[in-house]
Amino acid sequence: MSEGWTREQMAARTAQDIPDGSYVNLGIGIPELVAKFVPQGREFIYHTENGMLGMGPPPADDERDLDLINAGKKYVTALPGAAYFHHADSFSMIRGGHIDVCVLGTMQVAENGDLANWSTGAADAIPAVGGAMDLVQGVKNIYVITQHTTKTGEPKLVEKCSYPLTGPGVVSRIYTNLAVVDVTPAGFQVIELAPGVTFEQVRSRTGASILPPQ
Amino acid sequence: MSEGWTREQMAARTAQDIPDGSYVNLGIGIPELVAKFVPQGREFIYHTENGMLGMGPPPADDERDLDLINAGKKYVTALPGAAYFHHADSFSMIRGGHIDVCVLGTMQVAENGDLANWSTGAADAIPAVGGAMDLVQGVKNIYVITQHTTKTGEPKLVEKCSYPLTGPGVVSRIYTNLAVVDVTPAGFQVIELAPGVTFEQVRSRTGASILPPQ
Amino acid sequence: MIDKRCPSVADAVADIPDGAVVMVGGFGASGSPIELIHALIDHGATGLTVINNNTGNGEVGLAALIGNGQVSKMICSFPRSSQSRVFPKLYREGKIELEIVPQGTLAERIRAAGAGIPAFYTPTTVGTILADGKELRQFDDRTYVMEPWLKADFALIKSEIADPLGNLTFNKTARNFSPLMCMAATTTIVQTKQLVPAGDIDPEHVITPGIFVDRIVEVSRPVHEDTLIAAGRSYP
Amino acid sequence: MIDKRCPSVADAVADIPDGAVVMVGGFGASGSPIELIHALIDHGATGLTVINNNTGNGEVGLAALIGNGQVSKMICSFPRSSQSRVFPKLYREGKIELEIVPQGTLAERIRAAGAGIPAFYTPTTVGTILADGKELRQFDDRTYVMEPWLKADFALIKSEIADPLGNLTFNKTARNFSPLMCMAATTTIVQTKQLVPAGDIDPEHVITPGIFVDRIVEVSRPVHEDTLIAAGRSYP
Repeated sequence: MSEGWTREQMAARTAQDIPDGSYVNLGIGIPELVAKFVPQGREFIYHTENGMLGMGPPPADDERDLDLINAGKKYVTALPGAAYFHHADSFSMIRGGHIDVCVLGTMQVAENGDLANWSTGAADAIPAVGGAMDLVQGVKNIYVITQHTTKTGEPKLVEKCSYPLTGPGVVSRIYTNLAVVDVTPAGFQVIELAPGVTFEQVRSRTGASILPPQ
Repeated sequence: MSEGWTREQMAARTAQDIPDGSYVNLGIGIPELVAKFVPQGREFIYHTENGMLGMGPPPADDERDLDLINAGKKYVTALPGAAYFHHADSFSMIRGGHIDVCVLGTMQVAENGDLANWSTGAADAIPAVGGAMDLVQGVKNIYVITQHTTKTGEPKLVEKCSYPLTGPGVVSRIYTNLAVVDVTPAGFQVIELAPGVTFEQVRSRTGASILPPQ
Repeated sequence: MIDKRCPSVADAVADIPDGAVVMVGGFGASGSPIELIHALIDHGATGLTVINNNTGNGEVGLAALIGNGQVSKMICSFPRSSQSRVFPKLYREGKIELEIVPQGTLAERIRAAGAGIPAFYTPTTVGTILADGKELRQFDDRTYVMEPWLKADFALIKSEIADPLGNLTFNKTARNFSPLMCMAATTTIVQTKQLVPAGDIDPEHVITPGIFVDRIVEVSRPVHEDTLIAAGRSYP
Repeated sequence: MIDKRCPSVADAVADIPDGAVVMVGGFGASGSPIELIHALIDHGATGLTVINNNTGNGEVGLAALIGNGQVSKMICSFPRSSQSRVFPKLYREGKIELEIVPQGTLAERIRAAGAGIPAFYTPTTVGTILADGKELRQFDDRTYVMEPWLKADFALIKSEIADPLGNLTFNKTARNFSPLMCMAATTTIVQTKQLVPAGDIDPEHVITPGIFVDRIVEVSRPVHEDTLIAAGRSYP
C-alpha cells in the first residue's frame, strides 16, 4: 500500500475524470472518498440507490437523522435541490441510463471489462448482490477503484475472472494505486502511471497482458 | 326512451349495487350520473384515469380550475383526501386490480360478456380507444349502463358483437332502461325488471336468448 | 454549477431536427406546453413523430403543430375530441399516420423506456384487433400481450414549479403523462410557471427529479389551450 | 364512511396465517415497521416467506422474526450486513431458504405485481450466474432476462403521515420499497407516526394513494432499529 497512490489520491485522480454536472453513484469503500475531491469549479450530483439525489456529506454525530442514510446504510445529509423517491424510480434512473458515472470497488476485473465484485463463489459464502448488477448494466460509465493486487499480492487485473461475474464487459476504466488503466478492445491499456511507479512494476503485478502508456 | 327507467333511474339503480368504500371509475355519459345517486350511508371514492383519486362534483362556472379535469376532459373538483398521481400510477391502479367497479357505456354487449364500445369498425372511422381496454381488463367488476336498444331499435344485447371488441368476456352486469341483466355462464339472465316492463318486452328487444327473473 | 436554465422557448427547441420523435406532455388541454409547441411551430422542424394522449384541440398548440404540416405521425390513445378538427381532416386525407395505443399501455411503454425495460406484458388489448400481430403469452393461465418501450428524442413538458437543477412539480391533473415523458426522452425541455432556487422545493415534494430534465425555460404567465380556444385564437 | 384505522398493531396483524407471503418495508433500519414486526412475533404465524431488501440487524425487528423461527424463506437482495447474525446462522444450518434478487429487479418485480404486469425484461444479471435458468431475449441487439412479478399476501409498512383513507407520506430515505409494497400486497398494513384527518395531506404531496392501503395503526412514537441495537435490546 505504501507505493504509488494512496486511497485518497486514487479517489482524487478518479474525480478528475468526471465531467462537471455529472450524476454519480459511488460504491462503498474507496469510491466513497471521491466525493471529497471534486475538482474546483465542478459540481457532481450524487445518487444513492435507496432513494435520493443530492446526497451530501455525513452529518455531525449530533445531527444524524435516522431516516437519512445511503445505500451503505451510513448516515448522510441532503443538499439543497435534493429529491427523495422510491426504489423503482431509483433503479429506473440506474437501469434507464440516466446516471453518468458509477465508481465501484472490485475483487477482479478482466481484460475484456468483466467485473467480479459481489461473491467469492466459496461454498459457505452467503450470496449478497445488492444493487451492483443493476448499476453495472445501467450506468453509462463504470469506473473501478482498487488496489492493484490483493493483500496477499494476487493480481486483481486478470485475463479472466475466477470469481462469479457481476457483469460482463462493463468496466471502462480502472484506477489502482499504481496506474490508471483503460479497458480497450486490445485489452488493458495504461493511461497514466502513479508517481515513482514504472510500467514494468505495473506489468509484473497484472494478471494479463497490459499495454504501456502511449 | 320513455319506457322503463330514465337515465337517472338507471344510474341510481347501478349505484345501489356498489358496496360502501368502493373505488369506482365512471365512464363518460350515463355512467357519470351514478355519482349523483350514492345510497345513504355509503361512500365511494372516484378514480379518474388522468391521475386523481377523490374526484368531486363539477365546480361552479366561476370556480373552475383549468388544470383540474377528469378523463372526459370536463372540469371537476377534488374532495378532502384526494391524491394526484401520474398516468403510469393511475393505470397501475386499473391494470393491477385495485379499482373495484367500473361503469361504462356501450355499443354492444354479447351474452358471453364481450364488450364493444370503442369503434364501429367503419372504414372511415378514426380509431380512438383511450383507457377503455385497460379498464375492462383490469377493474374487478365491469358494469354497463345502456339503453336496451339503439335509437333505431337495434338490440345492444346480442349473441355476438358485430363491432370490434373492447375486451372479451369482461362484463358482469348490465343496467338498461328495461332491466338489470347479469352475464352468466348460461347467458343473459334478467335480475330485475323496470317498473311496468314485462319480461316479454325485454326478450323481444334482446338480440340473444335471455333468461327470465328467477 | 449545474444550471439547466435556458433563456427562451425559441432557444430551448432550436436543435430539434426534422424527423425527430417528440413527446408532448398533457392530457387534452391540461398540462399542454403551449409556449414550447408554438416555439416548435416557429422553429419549423418537419416530419415529426409526436407522442401525446390526444391530437390537440382547436387551432392552437398541438393541433396547430399538426395543422402546420410538421407532424408525419401521431402516437396516441384518443385522436378525437369535441374540438379536434385538424387531425381528423389530415388523417382522412391520408396526410398523417396514426398509431393507436391504449392509454395505460401508452403510459407504461413510456415509463418502460425511461426505466430501461425494453418490453413487458399487459392484459390490455388481448382478444381485440389492437392485439393483432402482437406476441401473446400465458402467465398463470391468463393471456397477455407483449409491448415494447417507447422512447423519444425530445420531450416538451409544462411544469408548475422548477429549480435550476431540473426538479419539478406539477399542478393537479396537469401532471398526467409529463413525469413519464421526462424519463423517456433523450432531451427533456420544460417550461415552468415558476422558477425557484435549488432547495426551495421540499425534497419530499419533488415529482420529477432533476436527473430527468435537461432544459428549463420560465414561462411565468402561460396561456391555456381552453382559454385560447374560447377566444377563437389560432396559431401562428 | 371509509375509515381504515385499526385499534392496535396486534389487531392489524391478527389474521396473518401460517405460510403467508409477507412484504416488509424498509432498507436496513430505515423505514422498518418495527412495531408491526414485533406484533407479528407475538402473533406467532410461522412458515412465512418474507420479502425485504435485507434480513434484519441485531436481535430486534426482522432479525428477531427470523430468529424466532417464523420465517422459512427470505427473498432479498442483500442478506448480509455488519450487524446481521441471525440470518447467516440459520442459513448455514440449512434452516431457512434464500432467494437472492438484485435490488433493482426486486423493486421492479414488486412494482410489476402492483401494476398488473406479469413479467418484464431487464438487462440486470445477464452474463452472470443469477441469470442461470432464466429466459433470455434480444431487443435492439442487447440481451435481457425475463423477470416475473412478485406478489404478497400482506405488506407491513411504516409511514410518516397517514389519513383514514390510507393516503401516506414517508420520511426521507425511509420511503425506499414501501410505496411499491403497498401496491403489491393483497392486504397492506401501515403503522404511521402521525394520523391526520382526510384533507390534511396536500393531494400533491401524497406518495401512496389510499387505494393501496387497507389498515392503518397510529404508532406515534415508533422505536428505531438503530436505537434498539445501540441499546443492546432483543425481542421478545
